[in-house]
Amino acid sequence: MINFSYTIWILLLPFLMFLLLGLAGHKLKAKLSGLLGTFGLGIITFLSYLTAYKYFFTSEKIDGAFQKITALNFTWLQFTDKLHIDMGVLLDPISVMMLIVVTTVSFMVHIYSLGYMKGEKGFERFYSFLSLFSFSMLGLVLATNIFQMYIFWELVGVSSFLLIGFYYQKPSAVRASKKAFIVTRFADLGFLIGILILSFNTKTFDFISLTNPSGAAISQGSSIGFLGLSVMTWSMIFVFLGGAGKSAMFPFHIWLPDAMEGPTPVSALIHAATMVVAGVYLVARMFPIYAISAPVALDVVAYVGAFTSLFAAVIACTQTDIKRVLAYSTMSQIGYMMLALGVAKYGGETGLGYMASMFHLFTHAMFKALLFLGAGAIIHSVHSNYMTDMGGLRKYLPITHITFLIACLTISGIPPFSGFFSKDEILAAAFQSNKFLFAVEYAVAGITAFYMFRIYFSIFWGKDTQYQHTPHEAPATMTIPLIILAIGAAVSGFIPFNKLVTSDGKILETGINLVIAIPSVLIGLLGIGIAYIMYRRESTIPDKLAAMFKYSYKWAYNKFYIDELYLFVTKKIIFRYIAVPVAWFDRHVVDATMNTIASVTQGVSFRIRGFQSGQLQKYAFVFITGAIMLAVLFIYLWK
Amino acid sequence: MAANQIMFVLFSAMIVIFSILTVTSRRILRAAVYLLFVLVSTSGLYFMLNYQFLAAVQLSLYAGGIVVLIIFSILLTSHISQKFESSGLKKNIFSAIAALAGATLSIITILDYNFSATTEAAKEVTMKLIGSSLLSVNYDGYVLPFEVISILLLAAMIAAIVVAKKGAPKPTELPNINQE
Amino acid sequence: MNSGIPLQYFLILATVMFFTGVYGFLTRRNLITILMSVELILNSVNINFMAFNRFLYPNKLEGMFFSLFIIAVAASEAAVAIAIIINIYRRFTTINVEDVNEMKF
Amino acid sequence: MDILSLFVVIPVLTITAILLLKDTRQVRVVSAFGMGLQLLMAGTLVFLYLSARHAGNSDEMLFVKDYLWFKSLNIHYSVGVDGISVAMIALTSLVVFAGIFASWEVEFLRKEFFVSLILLATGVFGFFISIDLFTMFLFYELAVIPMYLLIGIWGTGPKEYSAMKLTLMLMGGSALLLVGLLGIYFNSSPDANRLTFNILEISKVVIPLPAQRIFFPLTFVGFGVLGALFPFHTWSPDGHASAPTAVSMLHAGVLMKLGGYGAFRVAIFLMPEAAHELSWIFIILTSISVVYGAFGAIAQKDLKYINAYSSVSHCGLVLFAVLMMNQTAMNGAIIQMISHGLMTALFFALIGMLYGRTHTRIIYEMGGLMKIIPFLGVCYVIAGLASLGLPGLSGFVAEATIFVGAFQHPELFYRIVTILAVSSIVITAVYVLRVIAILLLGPTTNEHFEHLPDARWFEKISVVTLIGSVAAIGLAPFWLSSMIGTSLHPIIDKIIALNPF
Amino acid sequence: MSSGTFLIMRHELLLIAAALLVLIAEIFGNPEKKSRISLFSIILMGIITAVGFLPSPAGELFGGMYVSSGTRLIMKNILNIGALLVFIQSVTWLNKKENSSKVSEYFILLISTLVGMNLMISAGHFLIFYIGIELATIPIAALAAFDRYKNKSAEAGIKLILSSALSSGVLLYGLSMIYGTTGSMYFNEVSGLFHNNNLQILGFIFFFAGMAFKISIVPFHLWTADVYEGAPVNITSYLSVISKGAAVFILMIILFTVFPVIVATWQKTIFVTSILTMTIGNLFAIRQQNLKRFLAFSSISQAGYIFLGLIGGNQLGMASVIYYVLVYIFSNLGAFGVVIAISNATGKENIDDYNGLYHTNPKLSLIMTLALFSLAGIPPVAGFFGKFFLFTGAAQKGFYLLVLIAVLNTIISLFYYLLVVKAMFINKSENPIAAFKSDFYTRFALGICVAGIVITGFASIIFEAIRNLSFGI
Repeated sequence: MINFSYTIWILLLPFLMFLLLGLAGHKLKAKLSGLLGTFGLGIITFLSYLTAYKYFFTSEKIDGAFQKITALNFTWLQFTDKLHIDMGVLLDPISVMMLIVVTTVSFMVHIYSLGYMKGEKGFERFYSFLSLFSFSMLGLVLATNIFQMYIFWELVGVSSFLLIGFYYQKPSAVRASKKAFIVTRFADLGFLIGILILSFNTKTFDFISLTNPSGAAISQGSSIGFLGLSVMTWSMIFVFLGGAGKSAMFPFHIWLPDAMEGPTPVSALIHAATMVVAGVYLVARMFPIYAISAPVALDVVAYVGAFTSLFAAVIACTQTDIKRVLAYSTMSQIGYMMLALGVAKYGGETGLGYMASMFHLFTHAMFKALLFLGAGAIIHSVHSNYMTDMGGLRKYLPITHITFLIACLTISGIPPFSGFFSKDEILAAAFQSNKFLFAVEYAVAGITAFYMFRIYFSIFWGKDTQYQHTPHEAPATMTIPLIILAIGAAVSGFIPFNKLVTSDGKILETGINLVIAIPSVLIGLLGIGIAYIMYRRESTIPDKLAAMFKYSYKWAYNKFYIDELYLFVTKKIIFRYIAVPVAWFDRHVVDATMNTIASVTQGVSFRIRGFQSGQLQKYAFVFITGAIMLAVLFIYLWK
Repeated sequence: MAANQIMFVLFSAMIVIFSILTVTSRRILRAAVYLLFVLVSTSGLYFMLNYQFLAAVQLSLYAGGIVVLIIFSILLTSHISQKFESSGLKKNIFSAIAALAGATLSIITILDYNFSATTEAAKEVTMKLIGSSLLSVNYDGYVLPFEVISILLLAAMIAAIVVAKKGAPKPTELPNINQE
Repeated sequence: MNSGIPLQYFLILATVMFFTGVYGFLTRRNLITILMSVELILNSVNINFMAFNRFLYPNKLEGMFFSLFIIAVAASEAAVAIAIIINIYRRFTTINVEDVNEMKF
Repeated sequence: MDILSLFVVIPVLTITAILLLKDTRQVRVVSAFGMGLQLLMAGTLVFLYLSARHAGNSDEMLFVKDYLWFKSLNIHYSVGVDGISVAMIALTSLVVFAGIFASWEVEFLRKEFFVSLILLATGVFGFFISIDLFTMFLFYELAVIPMYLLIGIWGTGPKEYSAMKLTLMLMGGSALLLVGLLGIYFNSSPDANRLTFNILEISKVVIPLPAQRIFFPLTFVGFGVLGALFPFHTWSPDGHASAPTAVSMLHAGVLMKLGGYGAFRVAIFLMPEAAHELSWIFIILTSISVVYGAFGAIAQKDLKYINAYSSVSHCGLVLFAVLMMNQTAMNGAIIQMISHGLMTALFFALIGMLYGRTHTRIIYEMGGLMKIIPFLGVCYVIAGLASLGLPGLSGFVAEATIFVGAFQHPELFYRIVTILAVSSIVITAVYVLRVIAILLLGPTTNEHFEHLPDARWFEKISVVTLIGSVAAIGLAPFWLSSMIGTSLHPIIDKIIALNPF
Repeated sequence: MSSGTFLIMRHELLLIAAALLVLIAEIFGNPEKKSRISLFSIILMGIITAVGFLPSPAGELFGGMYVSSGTRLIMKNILNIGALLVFIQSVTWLNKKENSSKVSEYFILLISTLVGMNLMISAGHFLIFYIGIELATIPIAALAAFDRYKNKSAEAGIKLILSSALSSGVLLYGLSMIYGTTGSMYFNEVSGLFHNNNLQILGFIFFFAGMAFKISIVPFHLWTADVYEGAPVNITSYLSVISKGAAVFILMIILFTVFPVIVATWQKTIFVTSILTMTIGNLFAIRQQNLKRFLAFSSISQAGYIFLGLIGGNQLGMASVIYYVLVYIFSNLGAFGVVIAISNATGKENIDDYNGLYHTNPKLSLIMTLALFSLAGIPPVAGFFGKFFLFTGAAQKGFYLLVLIAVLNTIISLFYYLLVVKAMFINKSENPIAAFKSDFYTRFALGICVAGIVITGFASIIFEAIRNLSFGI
């Protein structure tokens, strides 16, 4: 048995870093805190790679399958004998894979930010938040039980909130951060309810016992029905709600585009590569339960994923803010991953989707982080987010241009870049189980290629825009991460995921399925071609098209008015028709009742003052009648 | 009708009529005189019941003392011939109802009760008996109330003097501290 | 000497007198007449005591003594009351009870 | 002198010392010293308690001292603590300590202020150490009354109205409570000569069910008024809004906990059958409290009102959990009391400090304060995050325990209601973030605020004490949870023994 | 008269002696130095109070007309303490010029009322009871009219004496019925001959009405406020604590010893009247501005609470009533003491006048607060214990509903007590009562009251002692 207990440092280091930078950061020099943070993360990255190496290549396999290893675990909060929140480190293929993703991207972003955020007010705050995020995300990934995951899930949410709202004096950033937090919080409510239902039936939080396909927990509750579905299905649907919130699945997607108000490195790290895939990770983590006990819930996952990927892709075609385009693209890609999970089954050949999803998660992290960082470099030099303000940048930003192009090709699924491999697996998996979903995803692949190259051409080619300040290539701290990530995006397709990350831990034999691969490449090329025609040079085609499909364009441009719907629900219904009336009710009914008791008392007091008339004879009258009435009462009426 | 019955009817009629006149007469001095008649008739009843001592006390103390006191005070505070206006009708009616209700209640309850006639021999109420009872410290002796009533009378005297006495200085104005 | 007259007659007589007094107390405006009504009330009580004593418990003199002391108390009460009434007359220059109501509510 | 009685004696001595002082400037130093000592004592008590438990002392109550007081009624002055009371005592000392520093700059009638404040604390300490219903009730009322003066004299806004309303409603609660306690007393033993007010002894007998049915609601509502049970919570917003800072802190932080603690220690512990039978009514009321309080908070404009309604919601959760009558939920209830006590005290302290600077509590009149007063701003955010149940801060520990516990209830109705209550976490997030966004973030709206000073040293002491505690519980809840959990065993055993459900 | 008789009757005899001594001092004393009479009376009263606590044999005298027992002794002692306090509180007022000619009369009358009360408590026969009650009332009426230059004082006197005459009439009428149906006026004989028949109940109700008048129980209370307001403050305080306490004591003794047979009836009577009393008293108190009137209504509602101790007819109830009267004496005299002090210094008696009092006269305000809290039953002062025991007494017999109504009523009472506290502490005043220093007597009396308010509660020995002497039906 290999000793993994050092993995505790993977969690502790960033936390300590957060405390250090958070409490004492303002006393340090800004640059020093940045370097400290980066250095800390470097160590963590190293530890993670070490762990990955040890886990995949030296750890013992049983029955040809990777084992889930609880590196360490201690009870954090005891609820009952069986239910207790533990804090620990669980190593299995997906967590180790995620470890790599998170630390790599995070490390890149740390380095990148040294340049990007230079001179910003609150530099050390930024790094402390980044540390907090790294801590939370790693904790989430390594969680040994669902409640630990929930805890870090919340922490991730709050670090996302803090980072989106980093420019806290900018009203739009404040709004966006609030929105992100509340929407995800609402989804987390589902997660929590799911946990409650799940734990009530299974009496455990522990992942290993929960997801053991032959264990006792997994079959609990699937026989108890509630409103037509089994309790297990309900709990899994609720859990998925949480995942959907974090991963910006429809209808919880609205926060993600707004979240682009945060600094671009943050978008790259949190809102592209790591946190937003937490939902996918969650479903993957619980996958045996989904697959074995709650297939209906899994179908929900698949359809939501598919719908979101299409929906987001369509919107992406119309947006002009490059970060927003990338955000919708992220949603769309995550939809892919969800779909892949949704169409998978547990174990063997049918588990292809699972592997594909994880594979895509990995590659997506690389190329999407690259895209965002690239976008960051562009914005850094142009000082605008809008591609209408850009054009012909290839001359000014050569490195950025090349890396961005690689990323675009990757996401469009052009071989030999990594996107091709992972997307191909997903399409294959969809094809295997559900032709309809396959068709949707196939179309989305084309749209994706189109909108990615739409921005690529608009930025780097297209019209020659006159810039007030001549754009210049970013400093080395920014370009080096770009190059590293570009390499990652280009080559990570060759990682043998089928041998490493599968639904049951065993090796899955796969190959390139030409029947699917060729058409998918073709449709990708088609998309690129259309984009080339429309955006390579200044062209009127887009406007004409937009005019032709006026209404659908308008709908898509306005993101199908989902935001407005939310605004309506929150502002109008919740605030104006629930909260305000509740507050009114409280003051004017409940409180008024209490006040009425008081005023009635006073009123009665005033009314009966006539008894005390000052007239001796009236007093005597009351005396006599009182005596008589008492006598009558006790002699005749109430003896 | 036996003599005692006639006497009873006579006395009780006088009592009732003069009582009512006492409380309704609009001339105050007359009312006082009617009260005197009531008290005298009552002492007649006591005679009838063979309580000569008490009848005498009634005549001397009540009729002789209290009524005289009342008449004095009337003379001090009112004009003899003054007719005071009758009180409000509403007040009269309500008071009458209350009094009638009370009387009805009491009478019904009294008549409802079965008084068992005594079998004990009546004690002869002689002055000696009264005297010895009044000075007895034993059971059925009344020396204690007798003594206490003297204190009461003393206290009442002082009380009356305190209230009626003239000549105390008028209260001085309080110094207004606030202005100091 | 009381043969042939039921006890109840005395009691009814006393009751009537009592409530006549009460009526007077409730209606008369002059403080002195109110005092007179009080005397009626006390007198009626005396009749009760005497009648009970004579008819039911003639072997003791409790009722009679009670009446005796009631008369004494009534006298002292009347004395103080009249003193106060005179004082009222000095202060208010009237002894109409309805005018003596500086304090109320 | 036993250690527990010291908790009453020290405040009384402090009061005496303050009264004897000539120089009013020394008053606060003496208060701080006295309450600091009290805090040390609380620390010592925790230590002694844990070491006694560690040494294997498994009595239900530790450090029990019993003095016969009124022999004929078998009234004792009797004190004792279990883990729950120890935790509550620690909470109280913390909040009082922080409260002293939060009121460092009270100028008007300073001596009287600190005397009343410490008197209030005395009542609370006395309440928590008592195991005799009579003394418990005595201290309970003792704690309520200084409130009137504290709000009435040093408050703001419609202070007289609020003070009166608060006092009367709380006394109304204690009126019901008194009847309940008498009912318990006269059913505390089948033998009329052996009636007792001692909680431990009463818990050994079964109070007849018909009596329980009458006295449980009385007792529960009686305590519930103080615990802001809907619809008897309306004293809370007005009272908190008008009260001076330290008083709001103490009141929301500690005094409201008396309600939850009493409901649990007296109403449910002594009358579990009726509690079980009638819990559904109160569960409905408390869930209304939880959700309704949260919604009420959304629509408020005044910081203190927001916090008051949020207190309604959070304290509703305490009663809610207590009524679930299982170990986990009750454990959660206690943790929630402590957690809410700390964070709401923190909130009120911060609100007081903000008010002291901006002279307004209307959120729309402020804005962008984070830039100007970052220390207070950050603390406010932390308090907000604690309030919305962020893991790593105490609120989460409490809420998680409550929800998991409540969801273990075997009856479906209770679980569905639990889900309803759980949903309050979202509403909480909404109002917390709304306030943070309007108040702290965004551009500065009022140029008068540009030069506001950040926290001063005594304010920092106050705030840091509380934040430290909130974080300590949030990061390492196991010791607290287990300390409470062990103490719950006898109670749970009694409930289970009597209600084999 | 043997020495044993003297011992048994020493309260009454000493008081009579004291009254005579004061009278002699008045007659033979130096007319220029009349104010010494106050001190002389206080010393006499102090001695009597002290002597009262000496152990004494229980026993019956005069063939059962006079009864002495531990309970009755402690009742008398309590009344003596209260009277002593009233005496001390009166000095400042009596030293004023307009009263200087009547000092000895004042004390003689007060002492004679005390004799009446003591006799009434020791009564074993309704005649003694009746004379005692009259002796306790008639001089008070004169004292109420003591301020001869004030209309209100005279009005108070006439209202008191006439209403009390009516109530005595009703009471006597009831007694006559009891006599007619039992043939005796001795307590111990009556109780044996009592049956649950209508005439006796009627008699009882009339008797009860007469007693309720003295205790100011609704609906027989209407005289209270006017008399309290009009009478000199010292007399008001005397009326509100001593007279009321004595009446409560004797009513309790009579209910327990004479009427145990109709316990169900009088429990119902008390149930109804105590609810009425508490509620009406409180409702009226809310609106009052004049402090004396305010305290009058407060004392009415207090009487309602006291009835809760009576209703059970149990030992605990009796003990709690006696105890409560003791506490009530301290509390109410504390409150009145402050009113008297301020009234003497400034003549102000309205709640509004007390605005901002704390800033000028903090000690008086604190004493007032303490006294009011004690009246309201707020811990840790004695009133809390008193009320608690009263309620316990009622609850012991299962009158939970009544207890609930009573405690809810205490909230109303708390409201108006707090109004006064508010005036003193919170309200601002343009023209507050200026700071002044009271003389020794006032401070001494207030000191005793405060000590009583604080100690009586905590010192359980007091309650236990009373409890041991009490008895139930």
